[in-house]
This record gives sequence, structure tokens and C-alpha cells, in this order.
Amino acid sequence: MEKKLALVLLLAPFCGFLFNVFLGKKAGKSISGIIGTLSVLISFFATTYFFALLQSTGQPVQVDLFQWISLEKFNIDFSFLLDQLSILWLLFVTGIGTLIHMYSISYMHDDENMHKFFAYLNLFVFFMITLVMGSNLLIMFIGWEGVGLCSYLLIGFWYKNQEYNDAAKKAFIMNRIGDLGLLIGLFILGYLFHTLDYATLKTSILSNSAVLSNPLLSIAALCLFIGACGKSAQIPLYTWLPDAMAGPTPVSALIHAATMVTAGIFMVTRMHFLFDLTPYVQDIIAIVGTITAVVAASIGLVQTDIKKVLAYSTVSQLGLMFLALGLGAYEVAVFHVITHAFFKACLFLGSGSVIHALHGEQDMRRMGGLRKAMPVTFWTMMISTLAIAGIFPFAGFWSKDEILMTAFHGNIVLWVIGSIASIMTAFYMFRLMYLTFFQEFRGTEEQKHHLHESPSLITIPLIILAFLAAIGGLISLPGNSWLNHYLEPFFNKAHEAHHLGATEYTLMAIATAGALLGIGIAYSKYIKQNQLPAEDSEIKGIAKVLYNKYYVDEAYEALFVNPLYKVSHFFRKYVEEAVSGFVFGLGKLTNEIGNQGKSVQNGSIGLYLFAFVIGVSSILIYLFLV
Amino acid sequence: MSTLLIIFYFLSAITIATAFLTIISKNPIHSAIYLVICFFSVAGHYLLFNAQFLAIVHIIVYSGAIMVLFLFTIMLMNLNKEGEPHKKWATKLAAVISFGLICFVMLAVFIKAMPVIAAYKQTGQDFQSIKVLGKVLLNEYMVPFEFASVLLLVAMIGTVLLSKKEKSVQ
Amino acid sequence: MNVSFILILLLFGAIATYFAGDQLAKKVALVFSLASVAGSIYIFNQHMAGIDTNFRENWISNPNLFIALKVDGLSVAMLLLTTALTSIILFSSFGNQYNNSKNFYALVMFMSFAMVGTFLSADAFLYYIFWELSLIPIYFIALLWGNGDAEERKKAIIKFFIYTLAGSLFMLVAFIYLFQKAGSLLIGDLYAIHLSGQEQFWIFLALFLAYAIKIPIVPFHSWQANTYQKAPAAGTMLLSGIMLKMGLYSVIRWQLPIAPVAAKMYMDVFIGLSVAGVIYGSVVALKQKNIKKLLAYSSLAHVGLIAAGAYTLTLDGLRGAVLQMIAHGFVVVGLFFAAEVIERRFNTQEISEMGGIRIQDNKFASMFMIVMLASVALPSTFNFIGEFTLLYSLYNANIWFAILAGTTIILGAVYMLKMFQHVMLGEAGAKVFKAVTTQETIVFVVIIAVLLFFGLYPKPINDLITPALQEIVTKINRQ
Amino acid sequence: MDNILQEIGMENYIYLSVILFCIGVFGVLYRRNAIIMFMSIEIMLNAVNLLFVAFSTYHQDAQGQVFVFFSMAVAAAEVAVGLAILVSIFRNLNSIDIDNLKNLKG
Repeated sequence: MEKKLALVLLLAPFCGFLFNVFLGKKAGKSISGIIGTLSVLISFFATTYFFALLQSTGQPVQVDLFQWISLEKFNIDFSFLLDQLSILWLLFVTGIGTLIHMYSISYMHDDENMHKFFAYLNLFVFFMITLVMGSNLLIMFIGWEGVGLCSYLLIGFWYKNQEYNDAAKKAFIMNRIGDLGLLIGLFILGYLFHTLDYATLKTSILSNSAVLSNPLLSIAALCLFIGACGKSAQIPLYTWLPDAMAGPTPVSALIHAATMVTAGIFMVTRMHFLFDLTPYVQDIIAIVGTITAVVAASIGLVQTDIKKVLAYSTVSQLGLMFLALGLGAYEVAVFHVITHAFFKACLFLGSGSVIHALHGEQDMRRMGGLRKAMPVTFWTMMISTLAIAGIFPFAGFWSKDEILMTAFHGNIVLWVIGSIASIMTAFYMFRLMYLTFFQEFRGTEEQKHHLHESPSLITIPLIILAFLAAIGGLISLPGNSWLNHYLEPFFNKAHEAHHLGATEYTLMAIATAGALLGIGIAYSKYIKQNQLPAEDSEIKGIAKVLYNKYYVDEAYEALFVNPLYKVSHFFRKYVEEAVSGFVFGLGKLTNEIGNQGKSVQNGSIGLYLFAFVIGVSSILIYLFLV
Repeated sequence: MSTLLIIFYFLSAITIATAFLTIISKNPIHSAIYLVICFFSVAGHYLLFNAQFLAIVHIIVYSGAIMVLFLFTIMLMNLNKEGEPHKKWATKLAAVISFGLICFVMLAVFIKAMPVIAAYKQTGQDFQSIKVLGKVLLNEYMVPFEFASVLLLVAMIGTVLLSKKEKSVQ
Repeated sequence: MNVSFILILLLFGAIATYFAGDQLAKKVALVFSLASVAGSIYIFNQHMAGIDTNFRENWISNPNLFIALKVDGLSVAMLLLTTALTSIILFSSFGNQYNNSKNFYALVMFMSFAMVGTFLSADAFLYYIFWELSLIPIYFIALLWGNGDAEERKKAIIKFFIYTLAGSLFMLVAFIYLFQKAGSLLIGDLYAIHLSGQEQFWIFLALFLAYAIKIPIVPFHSWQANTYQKAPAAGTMLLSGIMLKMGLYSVIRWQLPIAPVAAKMYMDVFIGLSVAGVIYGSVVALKQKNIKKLLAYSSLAHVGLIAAGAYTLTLDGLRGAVLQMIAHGFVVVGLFFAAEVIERRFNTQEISEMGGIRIQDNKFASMFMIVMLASVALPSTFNFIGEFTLLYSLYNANIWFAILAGTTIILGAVYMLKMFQHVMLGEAGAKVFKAVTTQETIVFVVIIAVLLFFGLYPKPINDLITPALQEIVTKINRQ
Repeated sequence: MDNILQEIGMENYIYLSVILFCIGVFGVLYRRNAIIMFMSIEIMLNAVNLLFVAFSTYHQDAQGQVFVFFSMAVAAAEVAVGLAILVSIFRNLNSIDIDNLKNLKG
């Protein structure tokens, strides 16, 4: 029964995918969308069943299908595991997935390839479920690469535009760089422990104390983290995520905010027993996370494309999650993943609603004053913005506060930088809100004429998500955390409750004050002084550096891409020619020897006879005298 | 020094001298004449071995048939004059070198291969009379013998064909 | 019934195709090749059931040579691959009109015969004959039905022919030497002889030359790209799909077990060379403008990885190599067929002259994409199984090999996606892309089905090849 | 019956044959006249025949002599054919100088 239901959970989106691929066009847009949504909804219901089951029995469900890859020392099975962590992830993946599918029915309605869009989305959900449910690292890897593929397909959904295709390609390749790291990590683990199964891996790592001194263990952890960097857009592999905004907005919401990019966090949490044993790697994770958080936030300060702002905000928030991971506070990171999924999905969907209303306009300088025309969008986005800014009592407040608190206890520098990042977050999010919804509309007359609130298929998901963004913090209140309690069996340790002292309250106050500070600056700048971000050509000074994302793309281009192409050119032009020339040269040499030899064969019998005598003499000498 | 040895040296001297003269005579007719003498001396060697039959056959085949053929051909081509142009010195040098080389090599080979002979085998059996040879030839070597006749036949036909004047070619 | 009937079937098929006339030739060829597929499956069943289908007959008593065919997991796997791919290739060329098509199809069948013979032979002399025999049909196929300027083509094809022929002569020398030592060329006898390290080195090197040219391993690859480009699609598929595998198969079957000491001693050198080929092929592919050349270099990278895996001398490496050989066979046939489908319509191989195909024919784009993704080893495709196993075995040899060879994961994605982007995506160009025909679709569907099925469930192949490879590993580790 | 070699010695025959043979070789290389070259070849053949007979006596075996017979038969055939060829060459070229015969060059 469990096995069948688990397969239903896994395969429902896949069936949706197959339906949309083969019959979607014939079935029509509405049917295609409904089937797509339903298939994810089925998965969601199946997940809730497992959630309930887990709550009642407390036993994870393991589903073994068949042997997949055999190696000399061990086999890798096709099997799935439904434990606390994976069910938690599945809940919000399928839940938010359903909402976004629903949203897309309306959002993508004008697109001629809507059935394909739903096919890809379903495929994505399928791979995401595989990623989460896999009971060993390699099954996870199937999902890991699969979601990358879907991300590629969806970013390049409007494939007529080659720039979008470039963005899609970039995303895939950046991910692949991380994937290589991940694979190497897998190899090391396989080599050390002869298994890739989570449970077995855990017991063998924990039971084998000799391996602790093995530097390979740290290398493995580092390699896994490189993989996570690629998928979760951390420095140095983050540049694909902002570009990925080329895809349709629901894609940005689902893949590039709520689910796929959290796969890195999922994986690190999964392998927490490994990272716990490698403190150096944990330090690296924390530092990388913090730097990413502040760098991405600083770039977000000056972006003018509404989706780019959200994208950098996502990178920054992911950085904060990695900060938590690096400090060993996995449950805190998970908490932030969930709240972030709520409010960021809501923000993206809201921005999608705005873009939809403006017929594709994404530049905030051409927006403004939409508050009245789109009240539902405005209020839902406002709630989410408050949540991401960390205002009491919205969800973001609790989760971000926990991260900063952990940072404070871990290392004061990390805390300071993290706090700066969150102040920046408050600033640019409110900048976004002010520019989009307040003051006067700055677009064309025609756009103004068509301004309207989005249909209910779009607003309902927004409302639900906003609601979740508002109250999501309840699942893990300090001192009495349901989430921590829920995850206890997974982490295999009783969670020591924070006891809330004066320090904690002070920290909360500082965080709130910081957020308010950010909001205040934004208010004074964009409401009081009514400033507008400068046009592209007028951006100067440090803002220009920020606007151009610290020229990281250009640097990568100059450092890696161009040399690679140069080498390729060199190989193709010269080395290939040389090798080929060498071979041809051998042929020519033979020819030349033949030509020279030809003149000896001049038909003179005397010469032949002479050669003959010499030959006979040589043979005789060789046979009898040597 | 026994008589046989004297005869041997005498015959050998004739053989080598005439062979050499054959080679260096300017006039082909002279060469042919010297060759005949050379063949006769070789026949003398055969007689020395007591191989009378072979000696006779040798005289008939070589001195008789082959030499007559040679002479006829020379006459036919009207070559009885000393008109051969000289070869280049390089060719001559090459000839001398190969002569020396092959001479040296073969002698070296034979000397190296020669067993230390204390006494020669002497079975006392008759092994080279016509009677014995005939038996060997027609028993053990029956098939090659027949083939030799075929060979001669073929050679005859071939010769006729080759030396026939082609009518089509003017 | 022993395995020789498949050879007879294929040879007879070639003859029958020739006499069937231009009209019927392709159908006759397809029928016979499908029959050979059925025969291979029969052999597979017999083999799995443990029934001996080996064949051995005295051929020449002095020197002591046999007509010996060996059926073990490895050769059955290659047999299945060859017959299946031959059918696919034959079927895929139905869309082309060839002059003298009876000659063409008969040659393809004959080539299949020779290649199957190579895979099955258990006597080095027989093996050598088949090995060389397979060169003749492909030479004519490429020369007579190829594309591009006739002079240029002739140059490229003759280069290929002489190059590979020269390589195999070294192999012949090695076998003659081995014959003197062993007194027979039966594979078992060759495995059993004891050679000194010095002798092994030279034998290994001679065989390496033959195989390195065939596979090809950098720097012996310079025949490849041009030949692939000039040969007709079917010829390219035969070359890249099956003929390359002859080299790889021979490494596993002949080279490693005959000269294991040398193989171990110089393991790093040969792995290094192969890995260099991986990187080199990938990097060169980045800048290719001709689609068939690009695929040729990508193939170079992939087979480099396979060879590297085989030279690790571990069960994992060999198993990965065989799995990847099969997977690569299907993928590369699919890719070259896709190139051919485009060429049929656009009449060009230049990537710059393509583009906007997806918008015109989405079905083709999807199928091409799946094959391409398999080629970059996306998990759940067959190639991933092979590549994962290979990289894992390389890791066990040396972590740097794994990392360097692993760059193919990245670079492969770069050049393949770039190619896909410029060939398939973008606005529709001036050229009209007619929708793929049913016949073309069937080819793709078969290939994709194989790739996905074994990507998820490789156990049948695994069970087939593992005992045979285990035995070879034991042979390698003897003494 | 006495063995003649007892008196003369095997090695003397060998020397004689070798010298005769070498004279033949020398003649072939030295002369350009095809007929003389032919004669040189005959000298070489004779040298070999002589050695055959010598060894036949040495081994007290008739086989050597049998071979001489065959050798003579072959020589006869060879001379007949060879001279016929020469005659036809002479007819065509009006010369039998081998330096003029360069058709072997191909």
C-alpha cells in the first residue's frame, strides 16, 4: 500500500507530463492546465497522507524498487525514502507547486505552447520529488540533474529569443560545474564507505572513527558543497540565477525561488552527519553563505528590473541559509527555506501579476502607482515584503532572526555582515514596493488604460501564499518549536530549546530596528524625495559597479570562457593541423622515398645484376659467416 | 705428386684460362671457341671422376648442342667483329668488386663449412656406371625425368614460337 | 545451434541483397538484419540459460589455426549491439536515394558480417581477417556514396584506410610473434602463455597502435573527423556506432589479458593519454562549425573516456566501458541521424546555416534533444550509467583522472547545448524544415527507448556482461 | 675402386668451382654483349655441375650425378629459349647490347 502510494506520489506529475506532451495540444489549453495542476495536487495529497502516517507511527517509509547500478564493491538501488526531512520538503514542493500550476493556467493562457509549459512544469515537479525522495545520493542526483534540465527548458521556454537561450544554457552549464563537484564527492564517499545510501552512509560514517582523520572526508564534504553552490546559486556559481529570470515568471517563482534552488540546502541537511564531522568545510560554508548574502543584497540595491531584484534577493536569502548550515543549525536553515518559499513565491507571483497587467514590462522605472489598480496584488506583496524584511510577526522575522541569533552565537563578524545584508534586504524590497505601487504611474498611456487586477486564478494563490507568509513563523517559534521537534528523529538528537534571555530579546530588537532603518531609508528616498533610479546610461560611481553586478560575468568571460575558446581555436587551428600534417607527412615521405627509389630502378640490367650479387653475398655472409 | 694430381692441375689451368678468355675476348666467335675448350676440359674433369657417361653427355649437350646454337646465333646476328663499345669505368669497377666479393665470400663459406677430412669414404660399390644411373633415374627420379622431357618439349615449342618472324609486325 | 549461423545469415543476407536488385535491396537487407537481431536474441537466451553455443572447427592444420567463435557475455553484448544498430542504420537510410542501392545495402550487410565476426572470433588469425575485412566495405561506402567534393573525399577516405590498415599491421606482427610462442592463436592459448615484461611491452604497444587508431585515441585521431564528415550518414553511423567499438572491444578482449603486466606497468600512461583525448576532443568540439565534425569530436571525447576506463583494469572500469560502448553506440547513431535528417532538408552541415528548426518541427526538436541529453549523460539515460561507472573507476585509479575526465560533463554540456541552440532554436530561417517522416520518427523512438530503458534498468546487460568481465579481470590479475 | 678424391682432395675441386663460378659472375657483370653474358651463365652452371659431381663422388652416391643430368636438361632448354629471345630482340633492336634493353623500367 505504502509502496503503491509512494509511486503515485512520484509518478503522478510524470503522468501529467506524458499527458501534456502527447495529448496536451489536442486537449486544449484549459484541460492541459487542469491536468497539470491536478497531477501535482495528487502528489500533494499523497504527501499529506505520508505526513499523517509519519506523525502517527514515527517510522520513515522506505520503498525499494530494483537494483540500478552495480559496482564492484557495492550496488546502488532504485529506492526511495520518506522520512521527516523528505516529507517536509515534499509538502511545500507539491503544495507551492500546486498553487503555481494554478496560477500558470491563467498566466500562460495567451501562450500558444501552454501545454508544453505544463509538461515541463510537471516534469520539474517529478524530478524535484525524485530529488527529495531518493534514498541514496545517486537517486538524488537523478533529480538534481533533472531539475537542472527542466530549469534549462523553462528558462529557454521562449526559445525564439537567443538571449533567453543563452541564459538557459548558462544555467545548465553553471549547474553542471557544481554537478561535477557533487559527482566527485559521491565518488569519494563511495570509495570510502562502499555505499551511497543515506542510512548506511550515516551508520558507517558515525561508526568508523578512523575515517575522521582522513582528509578525503573533508574533500568529499567540500565537493558536495560545490555541488550545492551550483544548484543554490552561491558564490562563485551564482551568476546564472539572475539571468534565469528570462523564463516565465511562474518558473521563477517555483524553480528559482521556492524549490529547486533549495536543493543545495536539502542536500547539505541530508548529509548533515558528514558536515558535522568536517568543521573546516562548515566554516567555508558559513563564510561563502555570508559573503553571498551581502554581495547579492548589495547588487539588489540598484537593480531596476523587478524580477532581477527578486532574483538577487533570492541569492542573498540562500546565502543566509548557508550561513545557518555552516553554523550547524540545520533546522534553522530548513525553517528559513520554508518561510522563504512562502514569501518569495508570493513575491514572484505578485511581480508576475504586475508584469502581466503591464503586458510584459519589467522595468520598475516604468511602473508606479499600481496600488489602486491592483489592490490584491499590492496587499499580498506587501505582506510578503514585510515578511522578507523581517518585521514582527511575519514569517521572515522568526526565521531570519533565528539565523542571526545563531550567527551571533557562532561568530560576531558573521552576525554583523548578516545583519547588514538583512538591512539591505529591507531597503531594496521596500524600494521595489515604493517604485511599483506608490506615486504616479510612469508607463505609457495605453498600458495605463489597460491596468487591471489579475483574474482570480492568479490572486487566489497569491492570497494563500501571503497568508502562509504571514503566519508561517508559527511552525517554529523560539522556545517552543514544532519544526525542531518534528525534525528531532531525523537529526537523531534532542533539540535543546533556546532559552530566551536578555541577549535574544536584544538581538530581536536590533534586527527589527535594522529592518526599520532600511525601510526608513527607502521611504525617505523614494516617497519623501520622490527619487527615481537613474537611466542606464546615467548610472555612475559605485552604483554603476553594483548595477553591473561587480562585473563578475565579464570577469568570468575574460577568465574562463574566452581562454577556453582560445584554446579550442588553437587546438583546432594548429594542433589538429599539426597532427594531421604529421600523418600526411608520413604519407608524403613514403611517396618521396618511392620517387627517389624509382630512379634506381632505371631498367639497367647491369645495375640489377650488381645489386643481385651484393644481395647474394650479403645473404651468404649472414647465413654462414656471421 | 701423383699423375692424377698433375692431370687435375693441367685440366684446371685449361678450364680457368679458357673461361677467362671467354669472358674477355672481344670477338664473340673467339669467346665461343674458348668456351668449347672450357667445356671439354670440364668433361675431362668428369672423366677424372670416372663418370664416363656424364662426360659423354656433357660433351654432347654442351660442346655439341649448346655451342652449336651459340655459334649459329652469333653467325645469324653477324656479330663476328670486335665492335663492342667499352663500358664505363664505374661498371667495370662494380664488376671487379663483385667478382672479388663473391669469390671471397664463397671461398670463406666453403672453407668455414669444410669438415676435417681424415679419409674419404670408399664403399667400393658401383654408383656411377650407366647401369646404376639408369636405374636411379628411372626409379627414384621417374617423375622429374618425365618432367624434364616435358620441359624440353616446351622449350622447343617456345623457341620456335619466339624466333618465328611475326607477320603482323613490319 | 551454434553461433556461427548468425555469421552465415549475415553473409547470405549480403549476397541476397546484392542479387535482389536495386528496388528490393533495402527491404531484403532489413529483413536479414532483423533476422540477425532475432538470432542474437536467441543466442542471448541460450547464453543466459547456460547452453554452450561456441563454435570451433579446424581450419588450417599447419599453421595451427581454427575457425573458433566464442560466446560469452561480452561478445553477446557486442553481437546484440551490432545487429541492432545495423538494423537501425539500414532502416535510417531508407529515406535516402542511393545510386546502385543494391551495392550499398549489400556492403552494409557485409560490413555487419565482418564486424560480428570480429566480435565473435576466438582465434586471433580469424579475428584479424574479420578485422581487416570490415575495412573494405566501409571504404567503398564512404568513397562511393559520400558527400562533398570527390577529390577531397577520396583524400580523406584513403587516409582513413591506410591509417587504420597501417595500425593493424602492427597487430599482425604481434600475433605472429605470439603464434611462435604459443603454437596456436586460440584465445585461450594466448592467455596462457608466459611472456617476459619486455615482450609484453612490445606486444602491448603493437596492439595499442592498432586499437588506438581504430578507437581513436589522441593523437591517432586525425583520420576521424574528416572521414565522418565525408562519409554518408550510414557510413558515419557504422563507423562511429560499431566500428569504433571494435577497437575498444579488442582492448578488453585481446590487449589487456594478453599483456597484463605491461598494462599494469604503463597503466597511468595509457589512462593519461585517453583522458587527454577526452579533454582534447571536448575542447576542439567547442569551436566546430560543421555539425558532423562536432559530433565526431564529441565522439572522440566519449571513446577516450571509455578507453580510460578500460585501462584502469578494474571490473568497474571494464564494466563501465562495455556499458558506455553500448550506450554510446546508440547515442552516436541517433546524433548522426539527426544531423542527417537536417542535411536531408537543408542540404548543409554548417551549423551557421541552420537554426529555427524547433519552431517548425517540435517533435524532431524534442527527439533530438533527448538524444543529445543522453549524450551529455543526463542521469536516467543509459549513458549516465556508463559514464558514472567509468568516472568512478577512474577515481579509484587516481582522483585527478576523475576530475580531468569529469570536465567532459561540463564541456560536453557546453558544446552540445551551444550546438543545439544554434541548430534548433531561434527564429525560423528562410529554409523550410519539412516535418520528420514516420520512418525517421521510428528510428529515433527506438533509439530513445533503448537509452531510457537501460538508463533506468541496466540490470539485464549488467548480468550479461559481468561474468565475462569478471573472467577477464581474473585473467589480467593472473600469476 | 679408388676414390679419386684421395689423390686430389675435395678442397681443390671446391676452389676450382668457386673460381669458375666467379669468373662467370664477373663475365655477366663485365660484358654488355648478351651472348657473352649467356656464355658466362653457362660457365657458372658448369661450375655448379662440377661441384655436384665432386660431391657425388665424395658421398659415393649417384644422386648428385642425376642432378647434373637434370641441370643439363634445363640448361639446354634455357639456352634454346634464351637464344631465341635474343634473336627476336636482335630483330627488333638490331643490337644485343643489354644497355639498350631498358624496358624493364616499367
